[in-house]
Order: sequence, then C-alpha cells, then structure tokens
Amino acid sequence: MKKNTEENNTLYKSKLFVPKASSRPETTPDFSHIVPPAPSESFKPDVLSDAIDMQSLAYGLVRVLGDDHLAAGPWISDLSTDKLLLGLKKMMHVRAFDERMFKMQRQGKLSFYIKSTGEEAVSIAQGMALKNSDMLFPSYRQQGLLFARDHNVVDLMSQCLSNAKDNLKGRQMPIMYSAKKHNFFSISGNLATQYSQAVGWAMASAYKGEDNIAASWVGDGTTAAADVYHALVFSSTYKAPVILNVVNNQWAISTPQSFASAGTTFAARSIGFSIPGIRVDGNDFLAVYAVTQWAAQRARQGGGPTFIELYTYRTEGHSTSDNPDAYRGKDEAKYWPLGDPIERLKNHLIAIGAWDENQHSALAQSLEQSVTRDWKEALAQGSLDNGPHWPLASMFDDVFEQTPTHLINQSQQIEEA
Amino acid sequence: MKKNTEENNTLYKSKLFVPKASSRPETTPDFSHIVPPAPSESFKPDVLSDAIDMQSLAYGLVRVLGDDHLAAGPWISDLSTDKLLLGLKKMMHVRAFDERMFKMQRQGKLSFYIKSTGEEAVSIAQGMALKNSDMLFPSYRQQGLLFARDHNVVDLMSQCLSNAKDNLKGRQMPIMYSAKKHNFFSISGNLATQYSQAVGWAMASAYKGEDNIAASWVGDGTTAAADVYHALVFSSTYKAPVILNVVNNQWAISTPQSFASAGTTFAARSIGFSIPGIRVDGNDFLAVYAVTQWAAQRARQGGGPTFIELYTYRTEGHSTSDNPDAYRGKDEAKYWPLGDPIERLKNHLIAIGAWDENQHSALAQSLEQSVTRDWKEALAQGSLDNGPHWPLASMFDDVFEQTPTHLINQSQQIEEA
Amino acid sequence: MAKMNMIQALNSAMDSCMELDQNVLVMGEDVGYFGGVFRCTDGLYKKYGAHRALDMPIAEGGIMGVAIGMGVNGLRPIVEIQFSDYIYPAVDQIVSELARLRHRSGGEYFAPIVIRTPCGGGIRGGQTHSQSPEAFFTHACGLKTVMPSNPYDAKGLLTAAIESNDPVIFFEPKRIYNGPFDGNHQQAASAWNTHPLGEVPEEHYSIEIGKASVLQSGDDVTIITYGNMVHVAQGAINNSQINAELIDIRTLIPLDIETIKASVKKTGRCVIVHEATLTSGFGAEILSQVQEHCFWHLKAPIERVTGWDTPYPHAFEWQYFPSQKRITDAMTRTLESN
Amino acid sequence: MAKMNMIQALNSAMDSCMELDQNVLVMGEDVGYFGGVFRCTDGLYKKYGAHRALDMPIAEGGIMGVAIGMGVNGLRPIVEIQFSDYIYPAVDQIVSELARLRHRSGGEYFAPIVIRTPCGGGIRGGQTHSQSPEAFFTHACGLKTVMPSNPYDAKGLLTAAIESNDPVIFFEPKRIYNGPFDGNHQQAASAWNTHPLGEVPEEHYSIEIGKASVLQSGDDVTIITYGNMVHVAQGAINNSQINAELIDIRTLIPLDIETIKASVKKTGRCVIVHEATLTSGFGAEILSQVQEHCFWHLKAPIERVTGWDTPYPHAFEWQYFPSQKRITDAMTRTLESN
Ligand SMILES: Cc1ncc(C[n+]2csc(CCOP(=O)(O)OP(=O)(O)O)c2C)c(N)n1
Ligand SMILES: Cc1ncc(C[n+]2csc(CCOP(=O)(O)OP(=O)(O)O)c2C)c(N)n1
Ligand SMILES: [Mg+2]
Ligand SMILES: [Mg+2]
Repeated sequence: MKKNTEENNTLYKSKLFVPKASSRPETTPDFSHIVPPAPSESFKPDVLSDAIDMQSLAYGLVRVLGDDHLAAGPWISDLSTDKLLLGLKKMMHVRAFDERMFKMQRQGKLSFYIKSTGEEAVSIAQGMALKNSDMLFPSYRQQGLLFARDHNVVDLMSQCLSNAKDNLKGRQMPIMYSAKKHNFFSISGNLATQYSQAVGWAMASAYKGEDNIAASWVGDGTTAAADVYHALVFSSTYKAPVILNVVNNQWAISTPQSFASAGTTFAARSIGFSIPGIRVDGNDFLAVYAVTQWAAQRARQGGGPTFIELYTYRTEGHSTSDNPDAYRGKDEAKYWPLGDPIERLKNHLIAIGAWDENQHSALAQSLEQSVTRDWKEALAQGSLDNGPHWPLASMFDDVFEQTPTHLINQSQQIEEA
Repeated sequence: MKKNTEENNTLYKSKLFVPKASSRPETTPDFSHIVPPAPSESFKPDVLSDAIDMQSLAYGLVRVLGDDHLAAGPWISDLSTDKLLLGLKKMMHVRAFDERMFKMQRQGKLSFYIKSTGEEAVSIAQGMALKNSDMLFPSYRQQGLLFARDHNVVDLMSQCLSNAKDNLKGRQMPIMYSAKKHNFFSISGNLATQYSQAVGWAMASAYKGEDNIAASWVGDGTTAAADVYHALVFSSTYKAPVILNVVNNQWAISTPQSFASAGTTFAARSIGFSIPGIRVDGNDFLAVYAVTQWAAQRARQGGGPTFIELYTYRTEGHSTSDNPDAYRGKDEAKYWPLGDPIERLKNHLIAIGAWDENQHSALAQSLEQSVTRDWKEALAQGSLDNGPHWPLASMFDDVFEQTPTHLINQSQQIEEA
Repeated sequence: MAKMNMIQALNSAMDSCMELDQNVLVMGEDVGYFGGVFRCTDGLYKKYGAHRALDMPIAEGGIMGVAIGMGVNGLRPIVEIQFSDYIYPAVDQIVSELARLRHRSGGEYFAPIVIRTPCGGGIRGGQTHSQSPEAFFTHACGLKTVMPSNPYDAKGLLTAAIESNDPVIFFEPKRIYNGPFDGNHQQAASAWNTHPLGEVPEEHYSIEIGKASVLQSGDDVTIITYGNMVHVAQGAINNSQINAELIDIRTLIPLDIETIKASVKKTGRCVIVHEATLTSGFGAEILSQVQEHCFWHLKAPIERVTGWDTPYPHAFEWQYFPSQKRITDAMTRTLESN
Repeated sequence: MAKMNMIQALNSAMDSCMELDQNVLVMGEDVGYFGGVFRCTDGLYKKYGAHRALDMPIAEGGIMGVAIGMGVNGLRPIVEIQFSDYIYPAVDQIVSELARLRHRSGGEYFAPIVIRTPCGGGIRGGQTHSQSPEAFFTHACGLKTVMPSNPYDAKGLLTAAIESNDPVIFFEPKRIYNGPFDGNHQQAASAWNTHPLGEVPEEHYSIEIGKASVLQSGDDVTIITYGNMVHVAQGAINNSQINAELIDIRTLIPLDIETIKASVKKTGRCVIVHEATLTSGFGAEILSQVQEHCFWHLKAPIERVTGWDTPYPHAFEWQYFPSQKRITDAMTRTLESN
C-alpha cells in the first residue's frame, strides 16, 4: 500500500457521479419536482397492449383520486362503496396493528418490528384486487396482505412473540410471516429472492393449465438485486402470469431511491423486456386497485407479466433498529406531496357522502381496542423472554422431511447441554 | 412422488409460452423478418443526448454500408482508406488465425478452440475505435481485439498450447487470454463476470480523474446473467465511462437468442436505465466503428455508459466441442441476411477503387503463410502433450502474492508424488 | 437388465420419473432441444415436449429461483447446471432459500428440487470445467448431497433424489460418464459395458440416499471415497498387495457414518480420497467424524489424498488429479506407521 | 493509546489507511452518509467525501464485481457486506473471480480488496442476521480469511488486510463489537474499556495475517477458537479449575498450524470451538490438521464444540450459541478419557 502512496503526490480530481438524497438532516426536504398529475391526464390501455405502446404510463403517474377527493379519469373501476369502506377499515386495522406492535417492541416485549405506515394502500388495495387463490410473494413490508386475506391477528402476534402458538415454531424474527392457508409465501430475510420464485410459481401455474397468478413485491432499493433481473428476464421469456411490484417508498434504510432508480422511474425498467411498466400513485387506494386489477386480467388472459411501481413514502423509520433523523431531513414525511392513503380514502368516502368524521374516529377506536384484545390473548400464549416456546428439540425438525441420525443425535446433545 | 401421480389422472394442458428457434435441423432457416434498413434511415444524435430521446436507435439498425457497397447515411465517419485497409487486413488475419487453430485442434494439437468467424468486424472495428489506454473486458470470442492491438501472434498460440512460453503458465484452457501490456483483461470461463468489473474499472478511472474508458462484451445468451444487470445498474447510477457491448450472434450454443431477448431487441434493455441503447449492423465495419466512436466520445465527455447491440451471426459451431447441425437448420449461416463482414468491407474498398480481387487473394495468402510461420515457431516452444511446460511447482505460484507454507509443502509433495 | 453408461442411466432415471409423474420436468441451459452438452437429457424433448424439457436463459441464479417457485407450486424440477463450476451464481437461492425453506416456514413450504451438475476433472477443461465444489453444500443445512460412481447407483440414486421431498444436489463426475476411469490416462479408457455396475435395469428403481456401499472388503486399511476417485482407489488396491476395504460413501449428506465406523474399527487405518481441493474439503469432515468415533481404534494417522489447494491447472491436469500412486503411498504410510 | 471498542478500532484502521493512500475507499450499503448500520464507517463520509465513502445499490454481487474492477485499476476498495448472511449473492464474484484472478492471469492482474462483514449471533437477529459462513471461503483457494476477537487485533489485522495485495475476507463478530461477551447473557454485558485489548494505539499499525495468538498458556488441554467464541472459551476456563491453553487463531487462511502443533503436542488434548454449524465447519479442517500432525501426542479424541446443524433459531438463540458449559464439558471429557 505504502508504495502506492509515494506515487500519489498529486491528489485525484474525482469525476465520479454520486447520486444525491431528497434531503439530509442539514437540508430542508424539497419535493417540488414531484407534480402530481390530474387523474384525467392518464390513459387506460387494452389489457393485451404491447409494452412499448403504453410506455407513457411508465413515466407518468396513474391517479384516480383528484384534489377534490373525487374519483376521475380513465382508471375509475367498479369498486363498490362497501368495498371502499372495507378497504378503509383494513388499512386502519394494519395501522393500529403496527402502532401497537411498535410500542410493544419499544417496551421490550418484541425483539424487532417493521411498520408499513403510509404504505397501507399498497397491500390492502392490491390484496383486495387479487383472488384468494392467487399466490403472494411479499417482502417484509406487506403485512397488509394478511389483513386483506383476513389472517388471524392473534396468530400474527404469536409469530412476532415466538411463543408456543407461533406457526414458525420460534424460528424466525418477528414479521417474517408465512401463511400457507392464505397463499402467502414464507418471507425471506434475504431481499429479492422471492421475486424470481414468484415467476417460477406462475410458470408452474401456466404449465398446469391453471388460472391462478402470482404477485411479488420488492422495495425501491431492492430493485438493484440480481433476482429482480431474473424475474424480468424469465417472466418475459415464458410470459409468466405474474405481477411484479416495486414499492418505491423513496428510501432503502439510509439510502435514497436515487441509488437504485438509474436516473428515471422504476416502471421504465420493464419496457426493454416487453413487460408493461406502470407507475401508480401508491397512496391512492382506487388507483392501486385499478392498476392491479388490469395487471391481473392481463396475466389471466395470457398476456404475461406486468411491472408496477407503487409511488409512495416510508413515513417512519426502516425498522425498530433505525433512526431516520440521522440521515434524512427532519419530518421529511410532512413534505411528501401525495399525502396519506388512509386520509385520502377517508376524504373520498366523506366527499361521496358514505362516511363521516364520527364514524371514522369510532372505527379507529374500536380497531385499537380489538388490537389490544388480540395482544393480550397472544401474550397469554407466551413470549420470547418468558415462554412458553415450542419444545427445544423442535429446532431440529423440518431441516429435512425426516430428521436424519446426525440431527437426532444433536437434539439429544442439546437437551443434555 | 408416487402420491402426486395418483392425483394426476387428468393430464395438464400447458399454457406456458416457450420461445422458438430461427431454425432447427428439421426446418428450413427463415430470416425474412429481418429487413435491413438503408443507411439513410438512421439518425445520429448528439453524444450527450438522453437515452429516451434516441430510443428509436435501440429498435432500428445502424448501417453505413448500403447494398451498393458505398458508405452513406448519418453515421459516415472520418475513417481514412488506410484505416479501412488496415481493418480489412486485421479481420482477415483473425480469420486466418482461427482457421489454422481450428485445424490444429482437429489434429489433436490443441485441447480446445473457439472461432469468431463472421464476427470479426465487432472486435476489429471496436478495437480500432478505442484508444490503446482504454481497458478491454472481453468474452472468449473477441480475440480480434488482440489483433487490433497488434498482440504477438506466436504468444497467443503459446497460450493455446500451454507451453513454456505461455504467459498464463499453462493454467488456462486455450483462448482464455490475458494481456496486461495491451490493456486486455484476463478472460474468465464464467460468463458475464467481466461486465460489472468493467464498470468498476471505469468508475475507478473517473474517481482518479483520468480519461480512459472501459469496454466490455457479452454474447446474446449471456445477457441473462446477473452481472449484466449489475453493470447496467451501477454504470447508470455512477455514470461510469464504459461501453457495454452485446454481441448478438443469434445463438448461445444450442439456445436461440429468443431465450434471452425478452421479445424485443437487446439494445432496448438499457433505456429503462437511462443508458442509450444502439443496435448496429455488426457485420458492417464502418457502422460498428462509428457507433463505438460515438459511445467513446460520450463516455469521455462524462455522459456515462452506452449499451451497444452488435447484430451479427455465429457462422460456425460454438466451439470445437460443438456440432451446430444437431440443433440448427443446415447451413443456416447461408441464409443470414447481413452477409460477411470481410466480404462487405472488401466490396466497399473495391467499390471506392482502393482494392481489387488480386490484392485481396494475395493478402489472404500471405496472412495464411504468416500464421503458418507463427504456428511453427510457437510449436517449437512446446505443446500441451509434449511440453516443455512451465515447471510443475509453478502451479502453486500466484495463488497468493507470497506463497504460504501450506502451499510450499504441497509443492514439495507434488514433486515426490 | 441393460448395459448403460452413466449418461444413459441418468437419462433412464429421468425418463421413468417423467413417465410416472407429469410434475417432473427437466430444465436448464441447452437441456431441451439439444439434450444437454453431455447429452444427459437427450430424447426427453422429443418424448415430452418443449414444456417438460425446458431450455432456459443463461442465469443459474434465475433458473434456481424459478425452480424453487415451481417446486412450491407442486412441480418436481430437475435442474441441470451445465458445469458445477457455474453453480456459484445460484448459491444464494440454494443456500439461503432452497435449503432453509421447509425449516424457516415451520414446515409449511418446501421445494422438491434436484440439482444435477457434472463435476471433476480429467477432460482437459481447465479451472472452469473441472471443479468439485461439493463441500460447500455440505456446510449448508438442509441439502442432501449425492455423488454416484457408476451407472447402477446413478440411476437408483437419481430416482430417489427425484422422489425425495427434500432438495438434493446431485454431482455427476463427468470423467466417468463413459467409463470407469482408473486414473491411468496413458491407457485407452475402458467402457461401462465391461463393468458389472454398467448393468442397469430398464425399469424404475431407487437406491436409498444416505447409504454407503462397501465395494471391497479388507482388513488392513479403509479407503473412504466417492465419485471419480472410487475407480482410482480401486485401481490402486488392485495394483498393490494391500488388503484394503473400499467404501464408496455415495451420499455426503446424510453421511453413512455407521458403515464407516464399522470398517475403521476393524482396520484401524484410514485413507480418505477426493478430487476436490484439500483445505475444508469434505475429507476434513469425514476425517473429523472418524477421529471422533474411532479414536481408540486408530493405529495410524488418518490420511487425506486430495486435489491441491490451487485452481485446476490445464497443463498439469494429471498432476492435480489424485493418482493411484498417491493413494498407494498413503495406504503404505498408514500401514508402516506404528 | 486510547480505549476503543471494536467499531472504533475498525473505523480507526480505515481512517488511517484512507489518510495514507487515496486509493483506499470504503463502499457498500449504507456505509456512506449514514456510516453503516453498525456505524463502522461513521465519520468517513464527512472527512473524505461521498466519493470515498461510497453508498451503493443493494446488490452484493454488483458491489463485488465493481470492486474487482476498481482493484484492477489500482484502487483498494474496502467493501462492507452489511451482514455476512447476505454475502451469497457475491459468492460467484468472490470465489470464481476475486480468489482466482492473480493465478488465472499468470500474475498479470490482481484485486487488493478487503471484504468486511459482521457475522455471528447473540443479537436476536434470527437466521438471517446471525450466520458464520467463514468456512465456505476457506475452501476457495486464494482468499485470506480473518476473524479478530478484540479491538487491538481488529485494527491491526484490518490495516494489514488493507495493505495486502491479496484479497482478504474479514469477518467481524458483531456480538463483541461493544464488549467481550462471554456467553453469559443474563449478566450485564461488559464493555471493551475495561479490557486490556480495548487499549488501541491511535496511530497506524498492523498485525501480520497468519499468526495465531496464545491468549493463555496451560498444560492440560488446548482450546482452539476464534471470534465470539474466544471470550466464551476464556469464561469457561476462568470458571473451571482446568489448566487450559487458549489459542485464538485470528486467521483461518493461512492457518498458523505451527502454534497449534506446539500447543497440542504439549497438552495432548484439544477442543475446537466455533459458532458456525458443525458439519464441514472450519473446525473440521483444524481437527484434521491437528490429527495429521499431532496424532502420536493425542491422549484423547479431539472435540468440536460448535453451532448445531440447523439455521440459527430466534427463540432458542442461547441454546444455539455455544455455551461455557458445553466447552467445559468437552474439556472435562477429553481430560477424563484415557
Ligand atoms: C441480500 C440482502 N442485502 C441486504 C439486506 C439488508 N437490508 C434489509 S432491508 C434493506 C433496505 C431495503 O430497502 P427497500 O428495498 O427500499 O425496501 P423498504 O425497506 O424501503 O421497504 C437492506 C439493505 C438484506 N436483508 N438482504
Ligand atoms: C456462468 C456460466 N454458465 C454457463 C456457462 C457455459 N457456457 C459457455 S458459453 C455458453 C453460451 C454463451 O452464449 P452467448 O452469450 O450467446 O455467447 P456466444 O458463445 O454466442 O459468443 C454457455 C452456456 C459458462 N461458461 N458460464
Ligand atoms: Mg424503500
Ligand atoms: Mg451468442
């Protein structure tokens, strides 16, 4: 090394380009470059259109809810008021759940937690737009999908508590859910791996001549991972019935989306693979639902994959291990121009006369209470610190279908130790 | 497994899409869908244009040589007749070299060989369009780059022979060249790995404030590899001064390009990363040169990477281990609509009165003789079967900079064994 | 019974499983129309079509990710990695996903995948067509690891692998695809049709994964090996006066330690042979287990005869490929030391 | 001298090397502005700028490929892989490229890269924030493999790694970043400022890669370990009457077998401890070499105390993390068996 040093009496003048952040603690957030278009500015192509013929959707932003809180534009769908109210309730349920679990982690009851605050429309609207027989390959921030499919909340809490009722037998960190009965795939701690797996699942569905489709999610930062490329290449090559979603919440822990977006939109990335790319306002429940429905129809009709960028914002820290004030502008969330998905759907329902403030706060309260009840029930089934847990030896189960001798021996040793 | 079977009394009706080949032994080749555009149909953008503003170049085909063998259109460059004659000579030299080495492998003198027949314009024109200080990260089919940089031919043969003069000390299969003095990177047997390495090399050049750029090559099939994605993501993110080339010779061993092209052109793939994508007639020496020169200027001016698809055809087998008649239409090469790069440049030079048939056959003959001379000289320095090779113990050198004790011990054991 | 080489035996195993179960399919680079660069899937495309003998893009990581998704959806993909030297791009999907899926999901999900891949040297393939990376995978919990040494075992073990609900990584020593090569490279290679284990039933059968086979019993020293090296070791025994017991472990994970124990307790001497690089090769694990279980019976240090700690060299292939002489010398050393 | 924890010591090593040589830069996920999720690169962005404390996209394979190209072009990248559990996407570039480049190019090219990555459990991170994959890399020829157990060694060894012209993979046991954790998780963890090896010179210094350190000499049994387990083993010794010799190998490749030999020949008994999974863990290689070199001195079977052959469980972290008791029991067994 020294040798190099001697040679370097002259200092380098770096010409390397390094992307910037939307804000840092020392700067004031500025999202003025984001000008949300009016719903009417978009267009809705035929579900079997060629990717290149609908390219503008990759650079635009599909919206249904206007500033007047009313639905407008080509992407208005057949969503009934009841369904909208159900969506609102589910989004509020997720948020209440996240709030409670976050608090419990702060009180030391959980080892870890991840919230989806501000992104609830993504998993609730998308979950509701798909059939229950469609297979979901989520990342760790789509807990809303489980609420969309009415997963038992106490069971989710039991997983987070690693208690005796945890269906993962205490093996996984909190939020790494798996729910086969809801066609919700086992969440991996390794980013992006589920993306190409979803494509394979969809290829198998087509191979078997079935109509079920797969859907998968990655974050903006995760789009850089190899498995995302594999998903694009293979789903395009075999026209797999799959929906590939990118939840662009602007941040990857401390790293801004500018380190992954390649200087353009994420949605633009799929067009070079003959895969339609659609950028949608991720905080607009109606728009997310409509775009997902379009992609699902395309997949079921043999049109192959769709790549959807859900444009949203990570309102809170990455996880309970993270403090965003260390790397982004104070209250950057407040500057986010696309608002909050719950607020926006609420305002829409009020605007169409289907909802009011009192009903809203009553619902919020009852959901908070139900989450509290569920938490008490879950806690009664045990916790990480105090147990009861699964039996210790269960740790050696499921490494293989039948536990081989060397693992049986180890399970005896662990009991002695 | 059995269990499954019983359930499956009904047979699947697969809906899976599987790409087709341009031809198979039982079909007649048909390239009628390829209609070479006239040189005038293209356009030449400013070197700092945005990728999206030059998108049509990714779906078109840049050509300079017309059917009349004359240069035309916006991509005519400053190539002198002398340079064209030099290019012709170098392409013919590579072909003569390939012919001889192939024969020698068939005679059992070499363990393996790979020809670049029909693709000579790619490495010769691109090699000549770059500076000698630019770094090359090739695949195994760009031996022409070494001729463009006047590498000693006897030394290339010595590598293929693994003899005592092999600069790789007998460690690598034939054609896995490395030539530091010519800024030619060590060829890897693992496809695509060099692609992201080239991006890193280019980032370092920018970091040091230098003007050298990097260039890398992969084949059509190799574009599916993760490292190609990494190269696109990282070169775009840091605007690395690099040229990323895809040599689309239509085949990947037995697998047609349709299994990698994602239903469109390869050049289209880069636009979603804000990287210009240009599809060029890879058998048109003048077009390849001009497009490479454009990309090099863009890189040196801080415009970042360019993605070039070189549209060509693998006239012969994949390697000496391959027999293309087993998987593609008989003489498919004869049906290839873009001709042969040597023939086309020759015809151009004749058309402009700078060359004639006699000169051409004389040159062909003298190159054949020089290659024969070089082969005799290389063979005199040893061969794989008969040696002399490098000393046996040299096998343990270069695993580390200084050979550690455990390897010194092994080098003693090997002498005893 | 028919005479088959390993390629035909492997092909026969895949064919009979595909006949039995439409959820079984083969996929990988050049495995479809062409039938694989080593011809192992030859004919399956004709017989079962492009959908079940599926050519794939050149992305081992992508092939593996897709295979896992297929496995989760009820299929039984047989993935061919063209050379085991090219398996590394798939290591994340194999080690982080495939091996752990059943465990991490509390038993909810699994992917019954077989990864077939040719390994080993002796074909002048240089460092990227000669590797034996099996040890890497034995350190990742949740993968069965198999390497057959003859056509009969190859078909039976591959059938068992395809029928298994656990992922199996199945290494095929390419040097013995066509014949039981004993390391003597000056001689004309013999073919499988002259070898008893080249006799292979045409019908469907399987051999239990996790059982070693004692190919020759003896009292003086135990040779533990697998794959290519089985035949080199056999040759070393044949050409020496040594009364050695030869164990072909066939399966690395789970390892049949009982058979190994019984033998070493009898002989008190042990030589472990593999082609892979010495340091942290699977020989280290075998040696460790033998030492732990048979310590009081050992009359001499256990020896390892393996490839060297360098990349596989093109020019010095035969100095890298463990020779009969190195094995004989090791046996002799263990017999002499007291 | 200053009091530093491991994070500060590592940071100090990088800082002093970056000051000395502008070819040195740090890169990886969240290492720039934020200073790394474990804060190891904290302050380097402020001091050296965004170009030398370089945030990168989330693609370990891409980061590694790019780092190799930089290394070939004269830079000395220090790559941080956020958790060693996430190193697998980079395995192809590490094993096929980085480790082999100098050899395959006949010495023409090399890439002087350091891969820093936190490993090990004890932080309730579950199976994807607790792994110890070091053994994988010891089987790939051409990589130096290091794992320090204290701040003093961490700075000295990291400096040597950065100055090395060979690639170095540098594992950082995250459980001891802040203190010498002895495995006793009920107790309040002690901090480095109370530990002699928490005394770290502020100035530039290096410790030779490939040298073990004997942390405590004893006559009855040799404990060979590294990383987290050094302190657990020390605790086991302290809390027992056993007169054990404790060796921290510090470097796995190249392994300081001389120091190990000398010790085991003296004690005749040996216990190897690591946190990684048992099967094909680096303990197997150490055991094999001890057996080969010290066979005639061994008075009892060499024992391995390691993590179990399962993924790292969230609920049973402390049953997975090798305990003082398991180490003490192993020492006792070796002492009792005769
Ligand atoms: C392969 C891999 N690399 C790194 C990590 C560590 N990590 C966990 S989350 C994360 C950021 C992901 O950001 P993004 O994709 O934008 O998703 P978001 O958290 O914003 O929903 C990182 C780097 C990981 N889990 N897996
Ligand atoms: C990672 C990896 N996978 C597979 C191979 C085996 N292989 C060698 S060349 C080749 C085909 C490459 O085709 P293409 O990229 O089109 O290049 P071409 O040979 O046509 O120039 C394959 C599959 C390899 N060398 N490396
Ligand atoms: Mg994000
Ligand atoms: Mg090709």
